Amino acid sequence: MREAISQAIWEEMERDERVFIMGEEVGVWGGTYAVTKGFYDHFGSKRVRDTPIAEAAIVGGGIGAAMVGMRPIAELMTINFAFVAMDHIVNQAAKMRYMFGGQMSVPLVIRAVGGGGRQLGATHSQTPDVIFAHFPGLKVVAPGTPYDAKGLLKSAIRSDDPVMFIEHSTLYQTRGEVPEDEYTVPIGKSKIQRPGKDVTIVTYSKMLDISTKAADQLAKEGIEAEIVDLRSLRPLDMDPVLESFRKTNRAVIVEEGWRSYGVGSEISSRIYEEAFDYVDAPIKRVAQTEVPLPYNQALEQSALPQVEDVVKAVKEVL
Amino acid sequence: MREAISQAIWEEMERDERVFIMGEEVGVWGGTYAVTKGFYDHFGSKRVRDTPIAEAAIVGGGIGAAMVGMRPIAELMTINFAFVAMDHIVNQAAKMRYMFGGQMSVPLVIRAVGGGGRQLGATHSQTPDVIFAHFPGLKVVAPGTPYDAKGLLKSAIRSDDPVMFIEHSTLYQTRGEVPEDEYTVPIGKSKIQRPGKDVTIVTYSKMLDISTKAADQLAKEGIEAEIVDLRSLRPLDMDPVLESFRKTNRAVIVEEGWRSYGVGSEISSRIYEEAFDYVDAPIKRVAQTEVPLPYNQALEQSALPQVEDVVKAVKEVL
Amino acid sequence: MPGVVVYDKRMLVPHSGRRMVISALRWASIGAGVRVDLLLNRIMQLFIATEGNSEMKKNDHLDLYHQMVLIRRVEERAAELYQQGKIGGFLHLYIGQEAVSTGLVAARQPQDRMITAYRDHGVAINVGIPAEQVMAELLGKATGISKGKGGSMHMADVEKNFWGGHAIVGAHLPIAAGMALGDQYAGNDGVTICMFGDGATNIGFFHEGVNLSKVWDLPVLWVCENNQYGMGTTIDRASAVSEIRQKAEGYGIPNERVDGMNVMEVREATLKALEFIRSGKGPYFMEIMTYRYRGHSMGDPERYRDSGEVKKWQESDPIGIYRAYLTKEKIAKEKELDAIDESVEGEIQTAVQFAESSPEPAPEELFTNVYAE
Amino acid sequence: MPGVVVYDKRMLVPHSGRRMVISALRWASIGAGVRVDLLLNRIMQLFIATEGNSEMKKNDHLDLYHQMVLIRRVEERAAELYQQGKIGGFLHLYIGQEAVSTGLVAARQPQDRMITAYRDHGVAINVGIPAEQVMAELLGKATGISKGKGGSMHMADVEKNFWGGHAIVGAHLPIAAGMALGDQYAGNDGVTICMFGDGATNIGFFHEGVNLSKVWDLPVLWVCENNQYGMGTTIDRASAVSEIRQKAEGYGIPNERVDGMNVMEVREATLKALEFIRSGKGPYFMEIMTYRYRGHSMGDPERYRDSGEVKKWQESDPIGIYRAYLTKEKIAKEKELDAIDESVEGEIQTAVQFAESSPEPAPEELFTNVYAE
Ligand SMILES: Cc1ncc(C[n+]2csc(CCOP(=O)(O)OP(=O)(O)O)c2C)c(N)n1
Ligand SMILES: Cc1ncc(C[n+]2csc(CCOP(=O)(O)OP(=O)(O)O)c2C)c(N)n1
Ligand SMILES: [Mg+2]
Ligand SMILES: [Mg+2]
Repeated sequence: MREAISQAIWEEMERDERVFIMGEEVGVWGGTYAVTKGFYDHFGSKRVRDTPIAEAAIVGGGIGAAMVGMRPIAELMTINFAFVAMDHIVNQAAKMRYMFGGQMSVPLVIRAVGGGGRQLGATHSQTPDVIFAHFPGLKVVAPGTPYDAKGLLKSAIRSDDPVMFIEHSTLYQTRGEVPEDEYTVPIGKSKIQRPGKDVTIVTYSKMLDISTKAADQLAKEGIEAEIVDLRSLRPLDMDPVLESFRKTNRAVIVEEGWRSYGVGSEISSRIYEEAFDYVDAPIKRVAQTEVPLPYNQALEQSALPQVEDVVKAVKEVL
Repeated sequence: MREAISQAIWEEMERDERVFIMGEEVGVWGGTYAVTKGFYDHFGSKRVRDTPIAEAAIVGGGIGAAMVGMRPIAELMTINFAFVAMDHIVNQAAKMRYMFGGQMSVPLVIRAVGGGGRQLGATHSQTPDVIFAHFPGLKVVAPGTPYDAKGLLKSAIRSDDPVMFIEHSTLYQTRGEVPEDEYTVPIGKSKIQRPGKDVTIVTYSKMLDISTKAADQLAKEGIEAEIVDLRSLRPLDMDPVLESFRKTNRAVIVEEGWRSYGVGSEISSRIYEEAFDYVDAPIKRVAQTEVPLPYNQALEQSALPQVEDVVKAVKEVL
Repeated sequence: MPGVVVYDKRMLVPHSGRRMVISALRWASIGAGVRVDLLLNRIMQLFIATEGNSEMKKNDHLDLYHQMVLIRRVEERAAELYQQGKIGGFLHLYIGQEAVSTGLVAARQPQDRMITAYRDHGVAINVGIPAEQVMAELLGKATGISKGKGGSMHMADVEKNFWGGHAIVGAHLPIAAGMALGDQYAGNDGVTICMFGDGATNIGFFHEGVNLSKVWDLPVLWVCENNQYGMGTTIDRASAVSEIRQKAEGYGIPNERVDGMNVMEVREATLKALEFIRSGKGPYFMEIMTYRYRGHSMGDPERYRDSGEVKKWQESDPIGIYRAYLTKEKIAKEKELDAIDESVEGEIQTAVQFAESSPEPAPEELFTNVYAE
Repeated sequence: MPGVVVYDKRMLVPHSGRRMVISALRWASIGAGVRVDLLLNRIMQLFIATEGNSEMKKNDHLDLYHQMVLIRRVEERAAELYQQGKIGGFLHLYIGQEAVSTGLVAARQPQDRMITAYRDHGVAINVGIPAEQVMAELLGKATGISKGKGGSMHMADVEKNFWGGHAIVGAHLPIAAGMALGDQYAGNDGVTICMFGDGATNIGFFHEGVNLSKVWDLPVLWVCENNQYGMGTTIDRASAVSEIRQKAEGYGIPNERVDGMNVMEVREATLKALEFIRSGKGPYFMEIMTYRYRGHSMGDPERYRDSGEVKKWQESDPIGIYRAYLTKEKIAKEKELDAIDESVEGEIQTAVQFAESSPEPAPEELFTNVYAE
């Protein structure tokens, strides 16, 4: 997926001079996750901008440049540092157009790497995607496949609205088909990533991978899980979810973040609201244990949703 | 409710020298919502501390003082400014104890005034309570009556954990019984504020008031609504909710914040998970229209949940 | 570069006596339902090139005087409307500080962007937003400059290169740096003029924005309006240094203190600062000393100062000082200035009438402008 | 004042040759399952009063030397363990910077609190956390100083007045100001010594914390460890001023630059700074020049510098400089120092053994320490 994201940025920078990237270590270092490796040499320091460690300036600066017509990509080294720029993300970028009666646009992409599982400790391992998805005015995207990552990132860069683009650090190694030819994937469209008829698994980002493995395992036992990948959390597209659910009548929602007030609660509520008559069993949520993530590997893994947790939840709803 | 909150702080400051309050305009001005009126003259500038406009320093400073044994109350002039101190609230205060294996405590109260309806525009009218409730390690409290406000705030000040104490600006005028004698209200306990048998309304803070008015109106039509006040969003106590629901089999959840990824989705999901067999009709959520709040009064009010919205939702679930 | 908004020099902001000439046209156009701002821009182009910027003609002076009086009267009227409950939310008056924004805007070129905090009526008037649209915004009407969605704290007119009115203290500083970055990146020669209060210099956003501007040598003019209070807190109780200018030293940014009660001094200092920045030397920092006569916002108990202090400052009232200067230097006669005072009364009346009779935003407006599409 | 943690002078941190004397006891106590820290505190009290702080005896010097060598060897070993996959997450090595934390801690009184960023192994060793507990924390074991929950970035020992190890850049600065506020409020005479990197001086937290410290004249010693890079970014590419000390001017805080490769200079400067602060004059700011030999963390491609630069700095290695000083001044003989080097090897081996054979945290530990109750 790393390469897909890298390509998307590269191609958009080639296509449109107004696109540039700024953030900590995106330049000389080549990106701490190597996403912008080679960019500095090719595009130069004007378009690949190393910044001070100042997240409010990174996002705020991106907002300002976007307001006057540029198309900046502001990279937050990890999504955990988004809290440092929280006001700029949720109060400034998200509300600028509305507050001034439509006079301003903020065509800004905020890229941020999230997720746990790398023993980085409580402050550096979060999956707080839901927090950002709560705010109208923002778009929140979190791809689960290289194909979607590239196509969605291109759409994000071309969007006239601020987009929070969330990558998962343990997905960078993921491989998958990415066409040679130019394509985009629309923001705000969920997608059935794997067809099935017995149960609907609703998920996104890294948990698509976990859910797919769970589905493989279930398939061996003759259970066919259909997997819906949300891909965008805002705008949230429930159509494929509901369509699938009306067929399977059972659902498990899998997310990496904490359970309470998480993504799963919204999806679950909506299914009940919009497909009440199709519910054959209580919908289950699989999510992170509600503790700050510890450093110790075994403890950390025990808090994160695993393949077996998904398998177990599916069996419980059947 | 203003007086109840004021009393709680005053009494705790009298009781325990380690308690002090700091924030913008809490001193000479007497608090922008007049909560600390008279405090500066009585307690002096050491214990009633005006701060620079620097929310990270207010919360961060509070954390530090709390870590070394004080019991600070850090006042954020409004909860909208909590985003400026977001990292300190969710990454520092909430995780300090855990990260160091229990070596540190953060007995800090962060008081913040929230809520819309006063034409303050998009950045100043938010009810983002759910955002904070998502983080384990924090306690999040939002009272709906003067009695609870006083009792809960006392518990918060005495708590060894960081507490986000959310007040609603349009509730300050609310009147209600507050006993002369010392009392506390435990954090993490929901409560049936109004008994009824036909439907369960789950709500908290300002929306308790709206829901009560709706219940009054429904009562005239012979519909008896039971109102459960969450009072705390974390820890979240579902027992009274479930108990009520098992009796009424119908529920409406009323919150002031935006609907998607809001408080209502969590409550709704949990009811389905834990009382599935008791559900007679799809649970309804009443919440804020998903737009940044506008300045214009009529528009703003049209986005906020009103008594009629609750009445209508109740009738739909019956 | 496709789609980059490059400001045309001819889109000059109203900047001299022509303001009064065109006001009739403006009112007519409103009646006729024409897009005011577009029409205005056309008209203004006619005035172009006949006027310089650094040399002031009599009409320019009269225009500045007119702006300052207009700001004050708009605000005095707004205070009344607030008391009557016709304006809601927060209302932060600029009265006493008029010379600051007036001097700044008088010195800028049309390609120079303005951005400020919530105390924004001054800039709004200075850049040429018609009093009607300001008043309508205060009343939350559909005809307001922000369609009634922004209110007092969120006035902006992008066509006039005025980027708001921002309500979160200090948050617009990194944004201003970003706007300057945009200009630098696109090769425009505009400067972003960013105004903020003394209290705002203590928040982290100030630090991050100002630091970035120097690291990248961005074309920003940082303007601290030092009115000596952040709400009820005096500088020395909130800031490590009482001379705000000194903070700029910590970023190696050239800086100076300016008398903000004297519009000519503000204008002069700004002209020099803009020249410095435009020559590619990076950001510049001005601390402009001023004072607000009214409370921080409506409903300020003002326990933090006595009326004597306010009175003392009112003795060096910016409008009074300018008036004295204009007559002493024989630039204008008393009665010419009186005539302007009077004409402003008419403008205010028209503006209030316009605002009060304007429609509320349509209910569907709640849903527009959340996203581009 | 009930419950206020007031540090007793007798809770003196290991500060001289006694460290070695008690190390045997420490190991024994671990084997016996005794609470190490409590036992240690008891023992340390026996050493009290016989030693001053500002005059250094031979044993004090040997202890400092021992600390510096121990830090380096612990980290070199940690790097190996990281390569072997036994340590996970981020590992930021302090190698090259040992003189800074060693000099600071050597100058502090027990009531002076230490707080630093994620590059925290130096302080951990200096304040006297046994190498075993440091190593065990790196391996995420139950016997680690943070019970395996914190890892490399989150070492702390509150009993020893060391408050961590903080991973969000700059976030601990306002917290440090708050700790100092707590001491000022409670009337304690402790100073909070807050360390942070050059890169951290560009974030808003720095500004808010430092400003507050001056406004309230808090007893904080701000210590910028200027190792000239924030990850791969040189100061001049991230900071408006290259001499970090200059930033303190913007807050009116007295400040100085110190050679961070020389432990004696760091100690001397710190002693003076602490005296200044303790006398009630408010905060003080030190910029300590240093250099990290290793990458920012493990897995740093180091494209931003060449090996020549590293080599140049290694010529003024802090351990080498101190060694030369000790022998030249005839404080210690080469072979005494060699003996310490050798003893450290033993300590390291014991520490690694201890860490490797320690148990993983029990699964239930996932749920403890979220809340007090
Ligand atoms: C981040 C944030 N904190 C607090 C406030 C509340 N507030 C609004 S204006 C103000 C005082 C600002 O003072 P100053 O910067 O000096 O500007 P002035 O009002 O004097 O023009 C405060 C504290 C806010 N709007 N934003
Ligand atoms: C708020 C925040 N932004 C970014 C990071 C990622 N990060 C960790 S260390 C570091 C560099 C810090 O440099 P400096 O302060 O000079 O300390 P040094 O590593 O040199 O000791 C960065 C950018 C972080 N941990 N926190
Ligand atoms: Mg001010
Ligand atoms: Mg550094």
